[in-house]
Amino acid sequence: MSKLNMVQAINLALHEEMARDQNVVCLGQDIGVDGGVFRVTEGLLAKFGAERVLDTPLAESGILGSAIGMAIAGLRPVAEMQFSGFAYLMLGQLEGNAARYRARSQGRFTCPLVVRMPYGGGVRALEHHSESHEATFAHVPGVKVVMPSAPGNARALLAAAIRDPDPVVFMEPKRSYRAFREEVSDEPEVMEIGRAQVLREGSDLTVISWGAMMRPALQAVGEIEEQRGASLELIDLLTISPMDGETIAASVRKTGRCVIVQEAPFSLGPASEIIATINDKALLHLEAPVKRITGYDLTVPYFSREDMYLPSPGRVRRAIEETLDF
Amino acid sequence: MSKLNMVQAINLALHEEMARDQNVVCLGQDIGVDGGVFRVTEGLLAKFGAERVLDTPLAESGILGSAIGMAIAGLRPVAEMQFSGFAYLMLGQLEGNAARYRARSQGRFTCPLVVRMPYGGGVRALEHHSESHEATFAHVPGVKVVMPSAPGNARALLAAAIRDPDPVVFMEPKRSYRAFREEVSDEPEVMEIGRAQVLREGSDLTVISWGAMMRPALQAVGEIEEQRGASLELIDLLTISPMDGETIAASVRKTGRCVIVQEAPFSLGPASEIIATINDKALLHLEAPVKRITGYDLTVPYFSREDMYLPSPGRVRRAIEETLDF
Amino acid sequence: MSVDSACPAAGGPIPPGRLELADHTFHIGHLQVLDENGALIAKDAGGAPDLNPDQLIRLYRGMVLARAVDDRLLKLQRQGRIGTFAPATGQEAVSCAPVVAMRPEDWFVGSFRELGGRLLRGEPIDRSFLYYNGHEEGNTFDGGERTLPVAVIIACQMLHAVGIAYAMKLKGEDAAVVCFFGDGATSEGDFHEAMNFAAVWQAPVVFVCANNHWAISLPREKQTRSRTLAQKAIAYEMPGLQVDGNDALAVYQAVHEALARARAGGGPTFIEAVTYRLRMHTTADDPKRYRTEEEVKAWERRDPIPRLRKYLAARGVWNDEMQVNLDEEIRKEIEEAVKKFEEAEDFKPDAPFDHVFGIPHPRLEEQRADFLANLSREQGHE
Amino acid sequence: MSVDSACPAAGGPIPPGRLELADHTFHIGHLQVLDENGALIAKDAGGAPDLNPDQLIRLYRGMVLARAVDDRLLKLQRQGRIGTFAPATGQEAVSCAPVVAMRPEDWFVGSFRELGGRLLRGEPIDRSFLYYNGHEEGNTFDGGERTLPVAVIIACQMLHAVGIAYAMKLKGEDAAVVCFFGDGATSEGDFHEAMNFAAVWQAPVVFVCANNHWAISLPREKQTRSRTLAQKAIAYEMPGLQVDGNDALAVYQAVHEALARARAGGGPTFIEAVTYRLRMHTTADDPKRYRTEEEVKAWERRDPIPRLRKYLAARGVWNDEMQVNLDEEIRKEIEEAVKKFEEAEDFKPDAPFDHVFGIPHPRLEEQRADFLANLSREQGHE
Ligand SMILES: Cc1ncc(C[n+]2csc(CCOP(=O)(O)OP(=O)(O)O)c2C)c(N)n1
Ligand SMILES: Cc1ncc(C[n+]2csc(CCOP(=O)(O)OP(=O)(O)O)c2C)c(N)n1
Ligand SMILES: [Mg+2]
Ligand SMILES: [Mg+2]
Repeated sequence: MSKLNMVQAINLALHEEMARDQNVVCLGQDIGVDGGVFRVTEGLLAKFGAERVLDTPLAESGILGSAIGMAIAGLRPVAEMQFSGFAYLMLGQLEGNAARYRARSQGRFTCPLVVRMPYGGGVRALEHHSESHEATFAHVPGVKVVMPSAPGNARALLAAAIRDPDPVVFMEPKRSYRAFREEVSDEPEVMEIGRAQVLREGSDLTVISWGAMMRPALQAVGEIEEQRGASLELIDLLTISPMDGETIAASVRKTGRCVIVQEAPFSLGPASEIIATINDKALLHLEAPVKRITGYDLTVPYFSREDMYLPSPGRVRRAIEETLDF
Repeated sequence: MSKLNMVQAINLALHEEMARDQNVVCLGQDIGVDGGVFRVTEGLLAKFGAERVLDTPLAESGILGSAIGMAIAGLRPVAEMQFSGFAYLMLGQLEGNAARYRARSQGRFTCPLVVRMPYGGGVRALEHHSESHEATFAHVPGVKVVMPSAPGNARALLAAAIRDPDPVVFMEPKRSYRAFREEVSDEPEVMEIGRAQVLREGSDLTVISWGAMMRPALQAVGEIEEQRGASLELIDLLTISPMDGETIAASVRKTGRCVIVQEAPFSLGPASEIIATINDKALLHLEAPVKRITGYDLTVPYFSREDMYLPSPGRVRRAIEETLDF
Repeated sequence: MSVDSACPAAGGPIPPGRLELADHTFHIGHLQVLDENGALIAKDAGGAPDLNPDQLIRLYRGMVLARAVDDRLLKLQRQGRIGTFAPATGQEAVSCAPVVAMRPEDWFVGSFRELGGRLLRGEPIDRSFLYYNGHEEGNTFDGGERTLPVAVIIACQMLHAVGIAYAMKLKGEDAAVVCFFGDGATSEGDFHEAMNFAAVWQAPVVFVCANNHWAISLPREKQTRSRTLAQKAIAYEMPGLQVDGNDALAVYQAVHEALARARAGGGPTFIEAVTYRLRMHTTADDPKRYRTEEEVKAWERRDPIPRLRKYLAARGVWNDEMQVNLDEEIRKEIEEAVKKFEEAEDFKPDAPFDHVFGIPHPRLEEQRADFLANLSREQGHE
Repeated sequence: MSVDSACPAAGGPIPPGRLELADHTFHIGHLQVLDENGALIAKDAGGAPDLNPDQLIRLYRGMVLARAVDDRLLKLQRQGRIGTFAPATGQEAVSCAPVVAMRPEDWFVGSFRELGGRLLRGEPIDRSFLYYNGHEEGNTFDGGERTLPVAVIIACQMLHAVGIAYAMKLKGEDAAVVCFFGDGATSEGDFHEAMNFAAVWQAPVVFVCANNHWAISLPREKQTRSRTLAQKAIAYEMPGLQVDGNDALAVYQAVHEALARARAGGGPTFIEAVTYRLRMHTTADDPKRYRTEEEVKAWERRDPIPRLRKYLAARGVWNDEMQVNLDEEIRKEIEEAVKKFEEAEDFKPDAPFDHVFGIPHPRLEEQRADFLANLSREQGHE
């Protein structure tokens, strides 16, 4: 066991998977000599060589499009988008091809590949460096979207993503990259994609979040439990698509109340889908409207104003209180 | 008054707007000499000349990106994507720039432009010619998404989109292009963007749809009213973003029951946002779960199987019945 | 074989000053083996490719079959028995000759106008009918493990070709990739990114650009200002040349040599094959709206099929009787394919649910159940 | 002025055969006016540009100011008083000289490493500090109606430049566009689409590519296999040349002539300005990880600022006293800007809601109300 932050944990998974399977290759901008702008790919070049760790030209569609070809030909490419804000440039290849080769060829050609990308705000970055657009990827049939929240699940889910037979968008909360450490096993670990995790059990209200928002959610849950002794259930969604509707519904059927914390813009984000799922599967158990705390329908403001855009523990706490008191 | 189909009505709006404002220019693939692959831009080249009606090279990002420049410099470009399935190739420019110049420059530089695109299935087309991905655009803050359903509103909403000070994605249901005709006024008409329309008033259940799905919705509503004398309210959403939450909520507060008909895939589509909006504003009035009839989380199958993918009047009818009987 | 003279300087009017420096010069080669009557030209410059009669006949047969299937598909489409389809009449040399130059272990990465090449790679005719009738089932075939399905998004497949080529190189396989696309594709960003990646990686890929002069209604001259498409290779320091795309032997020779170079570690090559689409863009298109009958007529005279036939006849490996037999053989083959296609078994209605992910997930299975329930209800209704 | 010799043949090993045809040749011009010591070279080939002392001093002052602001921003960043910032030390000639060649009615379409040019276009220093401190307020300035804000998405702005240029042409305005980007940008699809559209439309745009040898950690040679970036213009039949990007007069002259041609209807020009980024990519970057001290040292000797200063001194329009005065003047100007920046008024917290759409909509207004309610609660809390 060692205590790792998320950057180290992801780096560990990459090392482990590249050592385990020689078909795993990494490609992206500055991932080699530089070790990635966040140092996530540090050491891979030295260990596995320039043929398997490719510093590519500056072209996002080129990166994903060529990764698709590699995957078709039997490799297991792990492509990096330097920031998720630039991932729109490869969406044509993702939606048009990675997501479709299996359907198009009835399973003869498949795209087992991973697109890693740091996402989200809170690090005082330039424009296009702070978005949370998981819903865009998650609305593409044939693509899985995974968002870890902590070093341990990041490592285990990345391993699962690399082994998965289909394209996985793996969104790393850059704000949590070095925010905290966790004990991580010395043995390779793999978690199941498509399953949410109940982090704390409770009976009065369900809080659902994912990625970087798990931290303010956790903080608010802690404060409320302490202040009012309420029993809160906390769910880490982990996979945005395909979504684990059963875990969500089972919890809300039990608690009757729910608050969702999402960094993405308000409209058409995963929170909307969660609410729709609750409507489908647990409406009659609801004792209050589900409350969603989200970003606004704004371009993420420059960093001088981003704190007021991002859901804060205070906003989450007030939402929980209002929903408990409803 | 003349009876026009949707292709003619859109063509009329383009003629009217280009005549009204010399800053309006059209650009896209095959929109000039050929009049567009659906003949929507027929006659524009002859009338307004090759400087204002541009047959561009085959490059979607190029089309939208240069349209952004034109808009910044005072033109009012109307760009065509030949099919919405290729619109992913310009999403980088749409999200990264068209949607953001206003925010980035605090209003100094703006992008008053329209991106027209035929969308949707039901015409036995090749791959990438049958998608309904309005949610992808609608999740981008700063972009408006408009989806007409009939010749009259197509003409009036396109005029509004061209006059709008911001980027508007205008998605034309190709399946309805020539499906029926409507009386259209001889005078230019403009409708307000951002407002849903109550097409029929009713008290027992609200049916919400948009674009091509208005036809099966209308048919099902007619059948149910006839068969069981139920009083159904029918809403044509028209604008997907920004969504008219008030009209939706007011209707559901009245009827207590709701069925949504959407062509897009099940997860994270506009239906999810509508349900979330009902949860926010009308939950206590609900007498049954909202039911969504949608495409599935599949790549739209090739046309031999697309009929079973697309919501049919039968599926809508059964959903209405189940919700009435709940 | 003929060579273009060096192109003169480019660009608009230049004011006096030092900007004449911007006025680069360059030179692009052009390969032609047969003249328009099928006679060998410039024998001194290399003569005919090293193809034996069997190979020549395989190539010729492939082109004749492609043309006949095109004819038949057009009829089927007009009868409403298949959906939209993109005829390739006139372009048979571009799609078939490369396949004769390829080995089975090479990858065929096509666009949507290379049915001839696909058939020559072994795709059964009836499966191609299935494809045009809206069935994913028509998109692959046994033996087609290295023949990718039709790619509709213009230029997207070029990047897949580069990735596959890189994988071949990494795995040390003695295999290369041939990638097809049109003149219109050269305008897309993916064209550029693929060309650049291929050159940087020295990937074993041969790019075959079928310059058929039109991208739907946009003529080649409006697609790009460059006088040749081949010169675009200069941007990537990639070898590039023009070939007469209606000269099957020229196409063969260029692809053959480019494949040899690719396999030898010499990297990619860009081949602009100058040809012409004699029919409509697709069955939904009306070419009369944008081009003249005369233009089409002029290109009909350069038809690649009679041209190759004359060469074969002159070489003594083909005669009229063989042609009669071939036509009959192909007629039968196509009739059988139509029959097989029309008698095709019932297709699994929920197959799309089988091919979203390799690992089932409850969310999709719920939807499948809903789909099947609806299906049985609607079938009960009727 | 010097001219590269014609480039020899390109590509990997070529097997014997006719593929040597693919082995195109081309020639790219290279413009240099001052040698590394600031002396005029090749006087016979055109001599110095036609700039009067005021213009020369404006250019020189702009470059010195740019360098000084760079220094100051770096300090502010290290003190945590601004956010991430991309220094441009060493590239002042590329960003400033074009502005001297431009007229106010021309459009400046930059990327993110042309602060020098922006300041010369009239952006107040304190507003640039605001930008780097995370305020949209720093993105525009009065008088900057034709200076677009920083573009972060690599190459995206090239298409905006083309669209603006087309609009100028359509409206019959006597104005052109200068568009900046880096060597890395040449790999993006948008580069390609913009170059092609510009050439097809013969749009009045001048592309200035600052080839500073690095795209973060990727060296120019791995970005693309082409020996020059200028040769990429050949793909679009666009005039293109290399200039010494650390020679302000060469940059000026090339842009000046290209602008004249653009305004005269002669279409676009591609200028590869060869320069070097002497500092880190951004303040978040550590260049020691990927490049040597020696390389940096070698380029320090080619610093564009002393080079121009020597030329000015030799021409008798500059002396040490003027330099002392200038340094002091600039020091003060920057101090005042820092003060103004730090005393900047309170910014409207909900301004982002004002700039989503030009027409208000209830959905956004509900969110604004929620935002303001939260704001007052959180402020009450503290
Ligand atoms: C990205 C994209 N945009 C638009 C289309 C619609 N479209 C289909 S074929 C075609 C023209 C293609 O021209 P070219 O590349 O020359 O190939 P050709 O049709 O001549 O074989 C267009 C615009 C498409 N399939 N993909
Ligand atoms: C589309 C896109 N991908 C990635 C990035 C991240 N990024 C910022 S600058 C940069 C390198 C740019 O290199 P170059 O074009 O040579 O300009 P320079 O930084 O040298 O001025 C990268 C990869 C980006 N801003 N945009
Ligand atoms: Mg073509
Ligand atoms: Mg650079």
